[in-house]
Amino acid sequence: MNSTVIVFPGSNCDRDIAVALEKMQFKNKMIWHKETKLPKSDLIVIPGGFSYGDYLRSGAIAGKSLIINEVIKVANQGCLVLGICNGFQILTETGLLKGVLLRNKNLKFINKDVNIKVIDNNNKFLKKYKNNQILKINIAHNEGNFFTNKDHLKELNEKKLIAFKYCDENGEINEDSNPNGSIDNIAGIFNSKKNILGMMPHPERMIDNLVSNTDGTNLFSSLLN
Amino acid sequence: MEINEKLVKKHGLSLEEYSSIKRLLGRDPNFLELGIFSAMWNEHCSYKSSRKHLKILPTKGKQVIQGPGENAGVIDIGDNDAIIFKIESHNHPSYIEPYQGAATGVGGILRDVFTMGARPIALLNSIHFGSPKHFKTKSLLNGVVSGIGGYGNCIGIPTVAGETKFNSTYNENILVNAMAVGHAKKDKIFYSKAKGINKSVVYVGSKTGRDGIHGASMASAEFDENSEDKKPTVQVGDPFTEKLLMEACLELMKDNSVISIQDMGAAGLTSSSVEMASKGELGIELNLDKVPCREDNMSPYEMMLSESQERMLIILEDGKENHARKIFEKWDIDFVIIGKTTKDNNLLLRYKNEIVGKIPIEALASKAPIYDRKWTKKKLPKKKINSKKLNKLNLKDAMIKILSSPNHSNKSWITDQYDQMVMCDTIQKSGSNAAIIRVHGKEKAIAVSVDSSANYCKAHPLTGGKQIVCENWRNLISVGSKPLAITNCLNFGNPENPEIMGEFAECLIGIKESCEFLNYPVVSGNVSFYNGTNNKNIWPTPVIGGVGLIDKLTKPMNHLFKKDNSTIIIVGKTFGHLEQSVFLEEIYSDLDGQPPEINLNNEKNNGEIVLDIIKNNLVYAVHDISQGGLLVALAEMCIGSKLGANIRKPKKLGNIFEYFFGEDQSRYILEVDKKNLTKVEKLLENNNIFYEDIGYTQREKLEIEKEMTVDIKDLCEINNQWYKNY
Amino acid sequence: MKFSITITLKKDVLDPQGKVVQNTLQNLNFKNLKNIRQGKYFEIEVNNDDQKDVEKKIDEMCKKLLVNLIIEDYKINKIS
Amino acid sequence: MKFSITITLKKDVLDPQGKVVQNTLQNLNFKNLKNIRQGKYFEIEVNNDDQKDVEKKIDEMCKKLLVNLIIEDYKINKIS
Ligand SMILES: Nc1ncnc2c1ncn2[C@@H]1O[C@H](COP(=O)(O)OP(=O)(O)O)[C@@H](O)[C@H]1O
Ligand SMILES: [Mg+2]
Repeated sequence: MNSTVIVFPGSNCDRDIAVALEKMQFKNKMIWHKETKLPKSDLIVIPGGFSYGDYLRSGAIAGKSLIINEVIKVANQGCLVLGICNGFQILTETGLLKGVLLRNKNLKFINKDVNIKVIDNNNKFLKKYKNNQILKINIAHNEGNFFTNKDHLKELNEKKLIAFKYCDENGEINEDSNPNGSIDNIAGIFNSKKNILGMMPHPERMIDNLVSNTDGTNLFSSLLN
Repeated sequence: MEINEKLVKKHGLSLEEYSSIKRLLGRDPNFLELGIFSAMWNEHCSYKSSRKHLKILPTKGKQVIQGPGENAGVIDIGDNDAIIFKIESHNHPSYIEPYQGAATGVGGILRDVFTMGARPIALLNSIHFGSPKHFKTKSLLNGVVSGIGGYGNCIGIPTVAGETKFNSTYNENILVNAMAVGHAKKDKIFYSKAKGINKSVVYVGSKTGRDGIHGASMASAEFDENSEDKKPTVQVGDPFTEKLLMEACLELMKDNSVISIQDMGAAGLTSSSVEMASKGELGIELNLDKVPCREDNMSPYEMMLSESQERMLIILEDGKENHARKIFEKWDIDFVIIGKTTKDNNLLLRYKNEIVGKIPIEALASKAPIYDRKWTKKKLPKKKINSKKLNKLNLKDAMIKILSSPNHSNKSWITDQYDQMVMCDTIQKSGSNAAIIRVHGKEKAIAVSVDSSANYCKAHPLTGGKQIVCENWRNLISVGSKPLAITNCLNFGNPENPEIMGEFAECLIGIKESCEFLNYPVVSGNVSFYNGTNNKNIWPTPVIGGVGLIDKLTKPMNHLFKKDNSTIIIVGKTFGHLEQSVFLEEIYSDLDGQPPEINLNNEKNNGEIVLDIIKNNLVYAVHDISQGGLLVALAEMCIGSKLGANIRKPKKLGNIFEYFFGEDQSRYILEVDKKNLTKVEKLLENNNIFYEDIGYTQREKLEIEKEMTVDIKDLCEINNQWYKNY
Repeated sequence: MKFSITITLKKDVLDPQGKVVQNTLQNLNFKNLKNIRQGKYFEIEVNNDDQKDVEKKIDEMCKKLLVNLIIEDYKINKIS
Repeated sequence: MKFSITITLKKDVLDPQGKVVQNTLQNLNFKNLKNIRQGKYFEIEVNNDDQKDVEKKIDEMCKKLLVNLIIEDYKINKIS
């Protein structure tokens, strides 16, 4: 599998995701945002961080970069695209994913391990997880408060486009287990063709027992072939 | 502009100092030159009050590659790996504008570390606020914490440890100290010493604005006709630009283009150029028309004294200019050749085809004033405590009061606002005795911790100075690392007051004694004087930042109990020293008397054996006993582990408060599996280490025989309350 | 010419920031507060004398970058 | 009554956001752009009919909470 990580000025989880992809046997390339051609790839990752300092709106300026036009092109042709944290924000700004990520409801940056539940595994990203499986994954963001309109919310539910929801350790999905105020506790979503996944939690931080746990590895291994 | 007495004073220079300037120049300085002298000769840059005392610190050792004097200290951790680190204060700016003050503090210390060729791998901070009841404290705390997080999170370096304290001594003068730790290859370290004549001097980074122009001086309208819209402004940090600047510098440092490099910190362009020239014993010529400016009509004075952030000065090898320029252009960072090195040992400034300033480098550096200020010794306070009054109290109530106090509450309200995991090498986050960061791609790690004990230092500076080094060393030992070296941030009051100067001198003697004895040298540091207002000085607050090495990383060691029914041992003797303790402070608001004594022999022996025991995999958990004493330490071991402990009543000591809250030094609590107990005991006995078997771990409850029982769940609740409600 | 742009969240979009500010102000004893909404503000200076043309350009800037039309409304005003 | 507050950074204070936005717009081919500064905007609705009194209160809010007077300037306007 060939993967490509897009690096924007201010991306700062680019090395972390590269380490994870290589550990999982992807052949990975890093692409600087000023380049105008993407290498042939099966998976494109937009990493976490603070592209352009998160100035204006997080993800807004990266969403207007040259390379993004290429990403949009191949995404529409069915290439797999994964946006993590800032990457999710960028994907919503480009319109590849609908909805927006507002400021956390407590107006503070939040870094901690949270529980999320796999809502639908019938897709290329999550097939190695079980439905309703609870994962413990690290979040680190200022704007992770997912919001969208009623129609889109309906579509997300009807077409099974919700990837993860925040929950507690017993799998309860409620206000107490919602770290940032996201609508319906949504932590990650797909586009309607399910070739694009955007998520706030950081699976690349969960591949090494010395650092945390290995709850993130199945996301990457699902994508291998 | 005419230079008069008033203007000299506005620049923070005494009339004697002004006479020296005239003598060194052989003439009167012009306005620009006066500004430059004032920047270079102020306390912050010249260390004029502290230098004499700093000299006594031990700075050498097998592990030291670079001691104080460079942008940061460098130590050797084997396999061609080096760790580069330093701590710095940003106290006054943070009090004025907490968010930006703290943020730019983090930005500044990061530059000190990546200037030397290191990729920063961890951030730490020591923050001290006034009483929680003081009307400013809450917004200062909020602003400082989000400023520290705002900068570190954005640039993508984990903030992994620190300390947060409240005390009314900081009501009008908070402390914000930031420490950065970086990793470099031992054969790829960059220094600020210039070399070679006629080499290009390059300005990279943000444009120069009128930020923070040199405190005291510019505020008045008197010496500038347009002063109304030229007021000095607070520095605003731009972590995004810093991230690009850092990546560009690290990329440039991959080959051999850089002769020397220096960040622009306090006194910006002035101090960076003078420092490079002075270390290289040569001169430097700058063409100020070339300086990238953010505002129109900036004067040479403003350009030379601006403290705009995110800027660096680089001296390049011949012919490398275009190669370097390309790298900075890739990262969208300004790159301008603004001057060259010269052989005539002057700082020469040109502007609009004129020479606007010419000062011998040595006049600004080696000939800057040094003071041997008067200082007085502090007597060891008399013992005062009357232990009879204690017996009316209930042990459990006292413990609860301490654990629910702002100083001893769980700090996750703070640490959740910091990205602790970015870079994916954080093996242990904050919350334990020290954080552990893996060296990327290797099986070894470093441990880091910052510590201070202002009340001990206030009561007896010499003992306090000794103690903080030891406490820091103990924290590193407790996570299984070998302590290698420290950096220190010396926050003190007004040095012109002999008592304050005495606190400074004696704390340093204490620091020196411990560092020497423990082979724990000082490799970098920072002095911050004049902390206080209107003759009210803060308590002496030296902060120690230590780095230790874990050469073979297996599982991180921390302070949380792991198993039911293992034996709990205290290493080190308990005498029951209560004076200056958290117990007396929280329960009786009593802070009289002397701090606990340090026996360096015991400190070293106990620490080395505990490290040995950890390395031999004989313990589940280790916690040093520090502020709060035995019971607070035990409670901390329970909180977060969901396990409790059953502790016997002490046999000998008469007073249980002395036993459970005494702050005798050099002690550790160990959780030992029963099957390893004889091995551990043997190791301790063979080395003549005093230890006590005090009980065992159990489920759910912390129990003291015949005295108290408390549910661990409740304990957690108690410990989490304060920040939640603040 | 100088223009200002004010960008506000659409009515049905949650404004956590505004809400927190409102609560804080109420705690600081400001009564009678009915509602607070927070937004962004830009001042743009342009080298161009054709006001119509400039306004069109600024409108374009808003649509292309400055405003997220899904959640935000905006207003342009000439200052000078 | 409804008021607006616009808060802008003082002249000479670095505006990293404005700078990045300006660069981006220039890259998006908006020429003639001289300068952009970013600020904050609040809309405040109050239950009170005494305009003088309300303005005083809002001014107080600015000074106490909304504005950092060291680096920011502000303006209050009545909207309705
Ligand atoms: N401002 C802060 N930033 C990061 N970590 C902090 C901060 N304040 C406290 N901590 C963390 O809280 C824990 C407890 O602090 P402290 O009681 O000072 O520990 P110790 O007594 O072991 O030095 C430590 O792990 C420390 O790193
Ligand atoms: Mg400790």
